[in-house]
Amino acid sequence: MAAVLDVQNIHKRFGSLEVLHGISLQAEAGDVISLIGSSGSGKSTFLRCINLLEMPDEGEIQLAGEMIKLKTNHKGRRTAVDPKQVQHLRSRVGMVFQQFNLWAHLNILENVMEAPVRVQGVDKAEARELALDYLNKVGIAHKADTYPAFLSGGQQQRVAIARALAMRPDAILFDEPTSALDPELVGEVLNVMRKLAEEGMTMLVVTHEMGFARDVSNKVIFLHQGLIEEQGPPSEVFSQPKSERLKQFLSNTSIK
Amino acid sequence: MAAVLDVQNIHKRFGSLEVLHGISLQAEAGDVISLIGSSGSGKSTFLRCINLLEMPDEGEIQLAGEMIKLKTNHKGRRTAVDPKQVQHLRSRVGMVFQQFNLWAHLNILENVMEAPVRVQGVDKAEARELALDYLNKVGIAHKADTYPAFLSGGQQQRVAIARALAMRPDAILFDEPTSALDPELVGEVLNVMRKLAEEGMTMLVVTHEMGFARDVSNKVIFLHQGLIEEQGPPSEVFSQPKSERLKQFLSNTSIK
Amino acid sequence: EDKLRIGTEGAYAPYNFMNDQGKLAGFEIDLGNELCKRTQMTCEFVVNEWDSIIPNLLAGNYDAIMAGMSITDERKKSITFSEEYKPVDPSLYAAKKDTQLDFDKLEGKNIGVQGATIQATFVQDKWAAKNTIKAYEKPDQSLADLMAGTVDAVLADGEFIRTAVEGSNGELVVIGPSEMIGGGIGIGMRPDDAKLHEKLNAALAEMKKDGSLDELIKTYFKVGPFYKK
Amino acid sequence: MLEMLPTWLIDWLGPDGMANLAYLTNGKHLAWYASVRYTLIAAVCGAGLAVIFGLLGAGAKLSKFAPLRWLGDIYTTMVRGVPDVLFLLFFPLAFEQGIEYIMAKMYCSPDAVAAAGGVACKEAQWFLTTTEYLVMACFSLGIVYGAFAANVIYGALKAVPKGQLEAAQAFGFNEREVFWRFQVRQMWVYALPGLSNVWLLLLKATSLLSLLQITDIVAWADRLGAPNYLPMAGLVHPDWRWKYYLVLFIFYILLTFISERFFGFLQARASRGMARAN
Amino acid sequence: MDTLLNSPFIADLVILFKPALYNIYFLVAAVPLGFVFAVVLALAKNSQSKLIALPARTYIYAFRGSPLFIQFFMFYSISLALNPSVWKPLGLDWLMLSPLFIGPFVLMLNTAAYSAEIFSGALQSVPKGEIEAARATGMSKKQEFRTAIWPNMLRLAWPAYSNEVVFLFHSTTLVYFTMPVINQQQDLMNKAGELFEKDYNLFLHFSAAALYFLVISIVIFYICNLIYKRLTRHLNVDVKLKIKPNYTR
Ligand SMILES: Nc1ncnc2c1ncn2[C@@H]1O[C@H](COP(=O)(O)OP(=O)(O)OP(=O)(O)O)[C@@H](O)[C@H]1O
Ligand SMILES: Nc1ncnc2c1ncn2[C@@H]1O[C@H](COP(=O)(O)OP(=O)(O)OP(=O)(O)O)[C@@H](O)[C@H]1O
Ligand SMILES: [Mg+2]
Ligand SMILES: [Mg+2]
Repeated sequence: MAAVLDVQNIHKRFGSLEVLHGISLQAEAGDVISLIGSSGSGKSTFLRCINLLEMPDEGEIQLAGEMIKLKTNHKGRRTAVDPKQVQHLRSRVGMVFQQFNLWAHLNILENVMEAPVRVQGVDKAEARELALDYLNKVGIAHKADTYPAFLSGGQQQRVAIARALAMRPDAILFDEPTSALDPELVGEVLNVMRKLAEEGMTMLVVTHEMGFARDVSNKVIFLHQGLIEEQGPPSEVFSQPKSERLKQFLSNTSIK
Repeated sequence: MAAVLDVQNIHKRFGSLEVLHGISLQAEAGDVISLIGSSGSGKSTFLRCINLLEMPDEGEIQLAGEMIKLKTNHKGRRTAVDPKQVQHLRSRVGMVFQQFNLWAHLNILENVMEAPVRVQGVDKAEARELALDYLNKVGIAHKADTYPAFLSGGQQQRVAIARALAMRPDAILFDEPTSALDPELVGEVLNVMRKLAEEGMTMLVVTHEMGFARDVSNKVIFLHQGLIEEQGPPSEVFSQPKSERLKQFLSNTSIK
Repeated sequence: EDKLRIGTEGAYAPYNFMNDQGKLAGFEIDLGNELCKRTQMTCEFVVNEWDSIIPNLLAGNYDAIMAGMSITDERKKSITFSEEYKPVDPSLYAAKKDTQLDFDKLEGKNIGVQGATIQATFVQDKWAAKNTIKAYEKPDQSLADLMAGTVDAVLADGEFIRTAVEGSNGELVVIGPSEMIGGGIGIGMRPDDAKLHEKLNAALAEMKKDGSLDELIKTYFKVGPFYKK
Repeated sequence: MLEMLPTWLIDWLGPDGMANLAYLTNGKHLAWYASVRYTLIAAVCGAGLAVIFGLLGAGAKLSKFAPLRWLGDIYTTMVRGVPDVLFLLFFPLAFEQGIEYIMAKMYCSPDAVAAAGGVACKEAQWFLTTTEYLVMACFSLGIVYGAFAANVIYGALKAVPKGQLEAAQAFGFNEREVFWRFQVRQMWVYALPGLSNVWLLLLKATSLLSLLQITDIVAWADRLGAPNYLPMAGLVHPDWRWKYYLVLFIFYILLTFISERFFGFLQARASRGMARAN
Repeated sequence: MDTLLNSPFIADLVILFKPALYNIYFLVAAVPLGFVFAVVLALAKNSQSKLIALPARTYIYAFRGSPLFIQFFMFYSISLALNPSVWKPLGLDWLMLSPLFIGPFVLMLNTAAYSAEIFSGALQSVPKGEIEAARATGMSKKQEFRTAIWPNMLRLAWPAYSNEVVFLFHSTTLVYFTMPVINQQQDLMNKAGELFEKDYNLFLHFSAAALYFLVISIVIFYICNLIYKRLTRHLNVDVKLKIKPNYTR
């Protein structure tokens, strides 16, 4: 079976600092992959490279069999050959941020409708119906008219998930979706994500919630200093860590 | 022996909130009194009432036998009968703040010289010599030309103590002199205070450093909700607390 | 011994202007100095914007106005005038060469004029109904706009126009009718200044009689008109 | 005068260059260059007064005495609703009229006033020269921009950390000393960015001096550029005003540039030691 | 009542009504284009490309660094100099030299520079996350601007921009200090000055003019505040504009 997402040998430098030293990853349809690692290990950067919010300095990205064409411009910077292709890739890959990043001036419903209408050209009435469906799914349809500032963090994050779903993406990337939340709100977001996983959504999740990583994902990747130090099914990674670093990392982290 | 400082029945209200419900305290020459109590119990307010940074609503303050005259003005506010007397009281009582409050526009030496020269009319050359002496005493004379912003918190607090000493006060009030400091800097300030205590300076110290309170002071006062709940020599207060509240307070505080 | 301060504009050649040395010069400057000599006063010229030249006389910033100011009934309401020192000279229109203007039925044209002058009042009455009147703070500006073509004609004192036309190297021409307006040019003074009034009138009469005024007029205006034939 | 130039320079300039140089150094141009002093005097004196009025205004706003506080509030608010130009024209005229009114009360008989048509009689009339106008312009600028400065200083006084003042109090300084030696002294660091803006504002307002009867750089530029058709009056030339205004345009941009540099330097000086160490 | 209506102050207010319309006209004619130009300038100033950023920076610096009074004089005399060779042949002279055109035109150029500075500051404080969220859904630059940048920029810039509009209104007084008066077209200051020169009653005429300025300023501010309320209705806080003098001409 072909991979939905196939990322090969991603390198990324910020100035003289090399943050990613060559990371590869394949996700097949329905995969739920957790990325774990200590702060600064490059998890966010890797995720942002996948949908090209950061341009990788080296490496290849292939989505549903389509290779994203990158070139090096005259200043030595990596850019897309065709910006349209990049936009298309992004519209096929959803993203959920740590800080939710809902558009503050649009109400919840508009937040979810905005991209389908503007990017995919979905008819407004249809987009509306779809948006309400997804809001329902994340359990927040009753707040459709509300502006983000009036919602709790957990509610906002659920809207952000609905916003990603509304594009009917091939995969969704999550960057620490619960770490900006008060502890009592974490559960509601994880539950939504768990449901998505069960429904077969392909997901890449950067997380510090080891419980979630163990229970929900079918693959765990441990990043250390910009390299994959260890990977495998959660049962192996969590119960029989091979590398010293992973052992140390796990000992500092309580698995709930 | 007459008390250096004799404070009787201090009451203080902020609007409708009564913060101090009548507190009395005598300090004889050489006394080192620690004020302890949980946050919001009124420790700072009491200290600030003593040198009239806050005007007590009731109560009397006597310094070296001189009674400070207060009156109630036509608006019902408490004010000094003679502002000069208040200024004189303040110049006789040193104060060291939690936030150091060194004068940012003066260098270290000028900070220490400012009040003796301007308030006490000490000759400049003499004040300078004196200031350097005290800076030496707190171990920071080599930084005399530096501005406060370029010193560490611990260094700043030591300068603040030198500044208070330079007035040759009858007593010094300390309001949590170490709580704005990084843990590794606390020691240097406590050492200076310990030395002062040994030399016989009369001191009133609001502190969360139970170790210091126990080892250095000869009297400990426990404030609770604007009242003295318990007081006595540190050996008694710390080892045989009588009131439930003090027991609870001490159990929450680690004595280093 | 007495001091006489005279307000003028410094921008109305050849009556009064700034020369290249940055000094005031012109017919009125010479005349003023001569009058002062004859009345044993010391003269001092003060440059003032035309707009506020009368208010500043009344406010006492100077004692007399010599700024090519025509004697009119309207002005007489607030200040008094000496006898005229320059005979009535019809006002003239200037236009760019090759301009066709039919002054019998002038319509839709732009006419430039200096604000608060007799010409401004005249033009307002005669042409405002069917034409546009542009009022300028300074007379120079009206000529600049005429040269640049934003106004079709400028109406001003005859000598001012003749000077400009002469100096313009054929760019400007005198056009249309001569307009007989105003009552000659006189020295403006505060109404309460009777003594000064008397002195200056006497000196002016003397100068008219001995021909020295005509001499001055000849120097600056060439074509006159003169007081003695 | 130009003959005194070294020959190599005369050769290098050539006849055309020399003619231009002669034109640019004639009396009228020299007067123009010299009139820059009015602009600078007005700016510097106006700014000085603005700071004084600013301190007074801010002091009034901070006053415990309510009427004084209202006065301060009205003063600082006035420039927000009414154009500064209106005030700039109003104050000199009002000042002149005020003085003449007082002098008329003292020196004029009622008859004399009636004879003078309601205005002050001759004895009371105040003769204004450029100097007086310049002084009044300075005061006008000072009052108007003092209102801006008062806002800035008021904010800056309140920005001084309370602890600094409490420490001074705790050491027995009296209220006046606390205010002047500590609050005002430390205020400058917080006020400088705002005052720099007020200065630039005021600097640009000096272009309005010609409206106050001062033959400043703008008035001279207008005269120099105006077309001249009378050989007796000097070089005959068409309308050249735009060139002269372009020079003024650049002149002010340069002044702004220099001012910004200067204030940057001041800010660095004033905040010496008050900057965060890290 | 009768005496009130006949009072000279009321008479002044009546006389000054039409001139006030000229000031309002100058403002209304300058603001919309100035706003659009300012947005363009602000975007250019923040552009990655030096070739675009530098001219914008220079423009903003020049117009903020020199007096509006000089700008009026300069543009009028430049336009005048261009008249024989350009405007006249094009048949545009009636427009290009009319104070009713040059006035708002220069005001527009000027306010564009000041507003651009405000907008460019606001652009820099647009929450980056919202922009990234837009980018992450595959929006193009244009859509990104529409969805994430524009609404935030407008809201952030609005308080300062409101002040700019009020002070721009005050600056309309300079138009007739620098340009010829055509027919009876006069603004408030010009008319008040003319009234003053007739009877020297400074307090009467100037305070009547000042009252107009004050009232219109307040109305402008009221309108701006209504817009601000709308721009911030999605925020969880109650906001209010404050008139405060900012960096103006
Ligand atoms: N835009 C940037 N410019 C420069 N350095 C950056 C940038 N973004 C990230 N870095 C650096 O790259 C390294 C990896 O950052 P990254 O955010 O990917 O870590 P992370 O694993 O997500 O950590 P965390 O768990 O704290 O989010 C860090 O050292 C960080 O400082
Ligand atoms: N200026 C003030 N106005 C109103 N309330 C005040 C003021 N200063 C202190 N309080 C209130 O008085 C109470 C006692 O405050 P105080 O600062 O004396 O407590 P504390 O014992 O020093 O606490 P901490 O250990 O946190 O410094 C608190 O409830 C505080 O909120
Ligand atoms: Mg991260
Ligand atoms: Mg405290």
